[in-house]
Amino acid sequence: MTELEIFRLILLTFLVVCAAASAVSRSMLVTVIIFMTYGLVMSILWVVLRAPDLAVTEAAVGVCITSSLFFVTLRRLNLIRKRGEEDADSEEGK
Amino acid sequence: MNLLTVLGRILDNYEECAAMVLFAIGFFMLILHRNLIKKIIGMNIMDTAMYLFLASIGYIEGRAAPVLEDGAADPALYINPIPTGLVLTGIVVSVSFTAIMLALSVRLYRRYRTLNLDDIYTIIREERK
Amino acid sequence: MKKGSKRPSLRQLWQDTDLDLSRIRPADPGDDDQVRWEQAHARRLDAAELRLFRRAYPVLCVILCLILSTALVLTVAYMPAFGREDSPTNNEVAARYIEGATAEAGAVNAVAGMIIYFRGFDTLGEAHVLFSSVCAVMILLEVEPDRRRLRRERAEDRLYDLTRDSVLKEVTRVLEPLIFLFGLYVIFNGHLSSGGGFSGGTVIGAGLILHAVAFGFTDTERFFNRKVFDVIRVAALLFYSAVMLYFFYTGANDLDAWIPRGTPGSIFSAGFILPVNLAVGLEVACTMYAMFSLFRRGRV
Amino acid sequence: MSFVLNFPAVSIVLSLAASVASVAARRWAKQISCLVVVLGMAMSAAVLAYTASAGAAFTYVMGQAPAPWGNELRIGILEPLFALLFGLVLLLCILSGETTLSEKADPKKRYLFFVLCDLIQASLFALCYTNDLFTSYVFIEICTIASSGILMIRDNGPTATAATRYMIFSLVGSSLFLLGVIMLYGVTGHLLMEPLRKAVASVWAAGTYRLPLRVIIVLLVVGLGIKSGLFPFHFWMADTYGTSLPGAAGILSGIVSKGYIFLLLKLVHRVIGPDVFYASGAQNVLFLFGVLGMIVGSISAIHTSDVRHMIAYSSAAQIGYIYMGVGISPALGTVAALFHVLTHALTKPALFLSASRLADVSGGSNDFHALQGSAHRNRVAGIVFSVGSMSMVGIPAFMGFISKIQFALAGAQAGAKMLPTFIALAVSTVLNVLYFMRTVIRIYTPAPEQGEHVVRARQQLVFDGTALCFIGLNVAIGLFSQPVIELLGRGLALLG
Repeated sequence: MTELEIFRLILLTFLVVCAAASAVSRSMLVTVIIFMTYGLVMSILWVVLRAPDLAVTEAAVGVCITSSLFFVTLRRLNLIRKRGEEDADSEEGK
Repeated sequence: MNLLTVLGRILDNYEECAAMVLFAIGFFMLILHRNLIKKIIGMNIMDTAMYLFLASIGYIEGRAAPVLEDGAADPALYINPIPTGLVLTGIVVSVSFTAIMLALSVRLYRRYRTLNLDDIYTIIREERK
Repeated sequence: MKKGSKRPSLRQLWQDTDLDLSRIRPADPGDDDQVRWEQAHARRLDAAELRLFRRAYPVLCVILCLILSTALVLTVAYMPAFGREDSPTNNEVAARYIEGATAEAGAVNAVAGMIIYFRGFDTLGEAHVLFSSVCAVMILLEVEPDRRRLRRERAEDRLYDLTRDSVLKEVTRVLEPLIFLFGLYVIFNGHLSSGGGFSGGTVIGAGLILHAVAFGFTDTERFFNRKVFDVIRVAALLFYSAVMLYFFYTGANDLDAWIPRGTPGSIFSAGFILPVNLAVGLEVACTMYAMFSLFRRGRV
Repeated sequence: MSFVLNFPAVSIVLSLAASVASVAARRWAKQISCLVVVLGMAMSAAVLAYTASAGAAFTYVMGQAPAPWGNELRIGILEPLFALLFGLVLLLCILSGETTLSEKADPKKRYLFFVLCDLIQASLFALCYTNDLFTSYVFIEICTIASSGILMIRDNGPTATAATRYMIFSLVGSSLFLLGVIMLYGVTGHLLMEPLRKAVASVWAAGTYRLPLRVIIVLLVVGLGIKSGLFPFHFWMADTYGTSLPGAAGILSGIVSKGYIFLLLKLVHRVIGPDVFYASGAQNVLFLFGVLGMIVGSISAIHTSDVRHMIAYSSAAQIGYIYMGVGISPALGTVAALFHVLTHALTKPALFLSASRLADVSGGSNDFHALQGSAHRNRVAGIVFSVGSMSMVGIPAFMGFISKIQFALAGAQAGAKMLPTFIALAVSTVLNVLYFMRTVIRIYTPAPEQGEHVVRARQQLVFDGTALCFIGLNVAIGLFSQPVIELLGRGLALLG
């Protein structure tokens, strides 16, 4: 087994753990953050698999764009709140 | 089917098998979770698992990424470029689907104040009566 | 309806607590809707048929998924082994994509040559997937801004501008040029090194989103508004379609296509790959930002 | 190469470009859509005339590189025929569904409906013509997104929920399909259909990857089956068709699901090969699920009291017929299935559209009892509904009758499947009679208190015109079915 293979195995394990964790985690915010991590690990894996094109795309799409869409959605659903902002933003959900 | 040979084959193909386990987890989330956001994350995991599977099909140990340096166009030096191109398409498709599903969940939440699909079906059934 | 009192543990595991019904605030008090909603909520708890269904459903799903994953892993185990040179995918098709990358498409990056030159129809479809998804998101989320809403948005923006994290602003100021530069580099070097329209476009889109988050939408609207968005995506996609139609027509009819291949390796080479990458990159960047904007405030 | 053969590629790119251009020229979106559909139909008709007279299939290289490298279109007889059919039904649905669209959708977003219709047209044409597996995946996704978009344009809660369900089912379907495509690529190393078929035949003969190949067949069939509403996966249909705008329901049930079915037939005949497919045992599963779908769909249709849900469940039953035909045999059974695709595509949109007209004059309620006497209030819609129902039931002189005859003929030569086919046809026909004729009698029974609900629907003239088209085609093909069946048979022979 080469070093590369061991590295790949570690990354794969990490991916599976991330996926399982995001499946069982109970808070939405934590789920989305775990999913971000998953995307990041995936983009490292793309580099290891000799696909740098995909690494750039996955890093930009999986980590930036998809997660920011998730965060905006959670914000609109009032699942993330700013500190001290208890019941503002009520017209958002209307 | 000898169990040992099957295990050996699984170990041979550990990358693809890991991708299939990820696929199953994503599928699990997509159809089991009643919460829409979790469903969407499951869908994303399922999609990336498929892309991982596709990329590992084209991977060849010890070869370089298909960027031809110094014009050396010898196919024996580089990995297969097809999976990369296909995955690129797939990533764009899955981000589109994610956006639409998230937009749908925003709309559903505005209307029903919950993201649990069972609850939404119950409310609809109640309203119909 | 707090969790953990009487439900089976399996279900607990697979249900979230965040979206528990008890946490959801009702709409405006005194609303007709709210009364109806609360009645529905009360009745919902004792819908017996549904309770049975809900209890059976996870079990069924677990069984189904276990079967599925076992079947898939077994199947995959019987597929060609990982990382070998003798796998069926390593055939004449892949070989020609690499050999022909510089000779036919003129691109040093074989992936760019493959997706734009050899398999251009797929990629044309891919660009339209994004287009159709932004249309669908518009259907769902777009709201027509009336004057009141606009005023409120402006006021909020100004307020945010005062209270927003100065660290975020300063970091953005430093990072933003780098992000845009990197995005442009990825687009313009799509035929020379890894990257291309889709990758670079998403990077630029992420940069636009960062700008909007740090400086507010009012600031972003100075250079990117609905009109710019429409012009860019329509022009980019129409240009792309026209180029591809020309390719298809000349290719299928054995006509000589005018493709300025240039010297492989220089920036102006590889025929139409560079302009197509540019068009796709612009479209992707706009679309990514537009999605964020639609989610955030209901318009581009 | 004849100039006519450029038409498929041109019509696909043209409708993609039209959808983009409609965003710039919003006010003209509807006109652009109609124009592009008409152009697409004309081009398909020209191509059909050319290939039918030449009696051969042609390949069209999309780009500069030939077969195993570049994308390709393949133009036989069935491909332009189905493109023509899809264009026709799309045009009629756009024209006739426009009234409800302008009533029930946000006026600022109405142009998006036409944009998405253009995209649906482009993707269906591409699904018809393409000779490449991955291209078909990309266009399946465009089709899914566009069809969920035209669902969601009606802004209310049940529709959004139905769209969510539709999206989830579609996602599962296309994921399974993509997984099948990837596995097929991994086993054979090809994505174009002709090299794939050779590779699949040699792999099957060598016996090396039999298990993956079986799984691939299952994945492809299940993936497309979910998307087209095969029996155990038909749960999304009732809500989706029942709550959307009638035009959208017509488009979805009439042509979008048919596009997937046509793709599946192409996969069976051109990628996997009928010999391998019918040796793998998959056809028996299709037959079983088809028969079950016929029965279960009809029983659900009897149980519901909402007329649009009833038509939607009847769709599930009709899809069951089609899959049963595919399961019977690769030649006769598939021709019957293809004919039934025609029947269903021309009948179901008419039923949805006329049912919504009938509901309009009954106080907007889809409920069965509210519809009483509605045929007297809107005569054309009543006639269309009755004709559609009679065609679905299988009364002679209509298309449905011919399809049932074809199924019976195919079943008679199918050996062990003969008895189940006959029983299924008989039971399903009886059930069809039960729920369709019940509705027809109901809408013609005079309502006790008349006059209150009588609302003259707007744009009745357009609806009358499209209704006449639907009925005319139904009766014409029903009476002169022999040339059509012959054409389908010739096309099927060219498909492989």
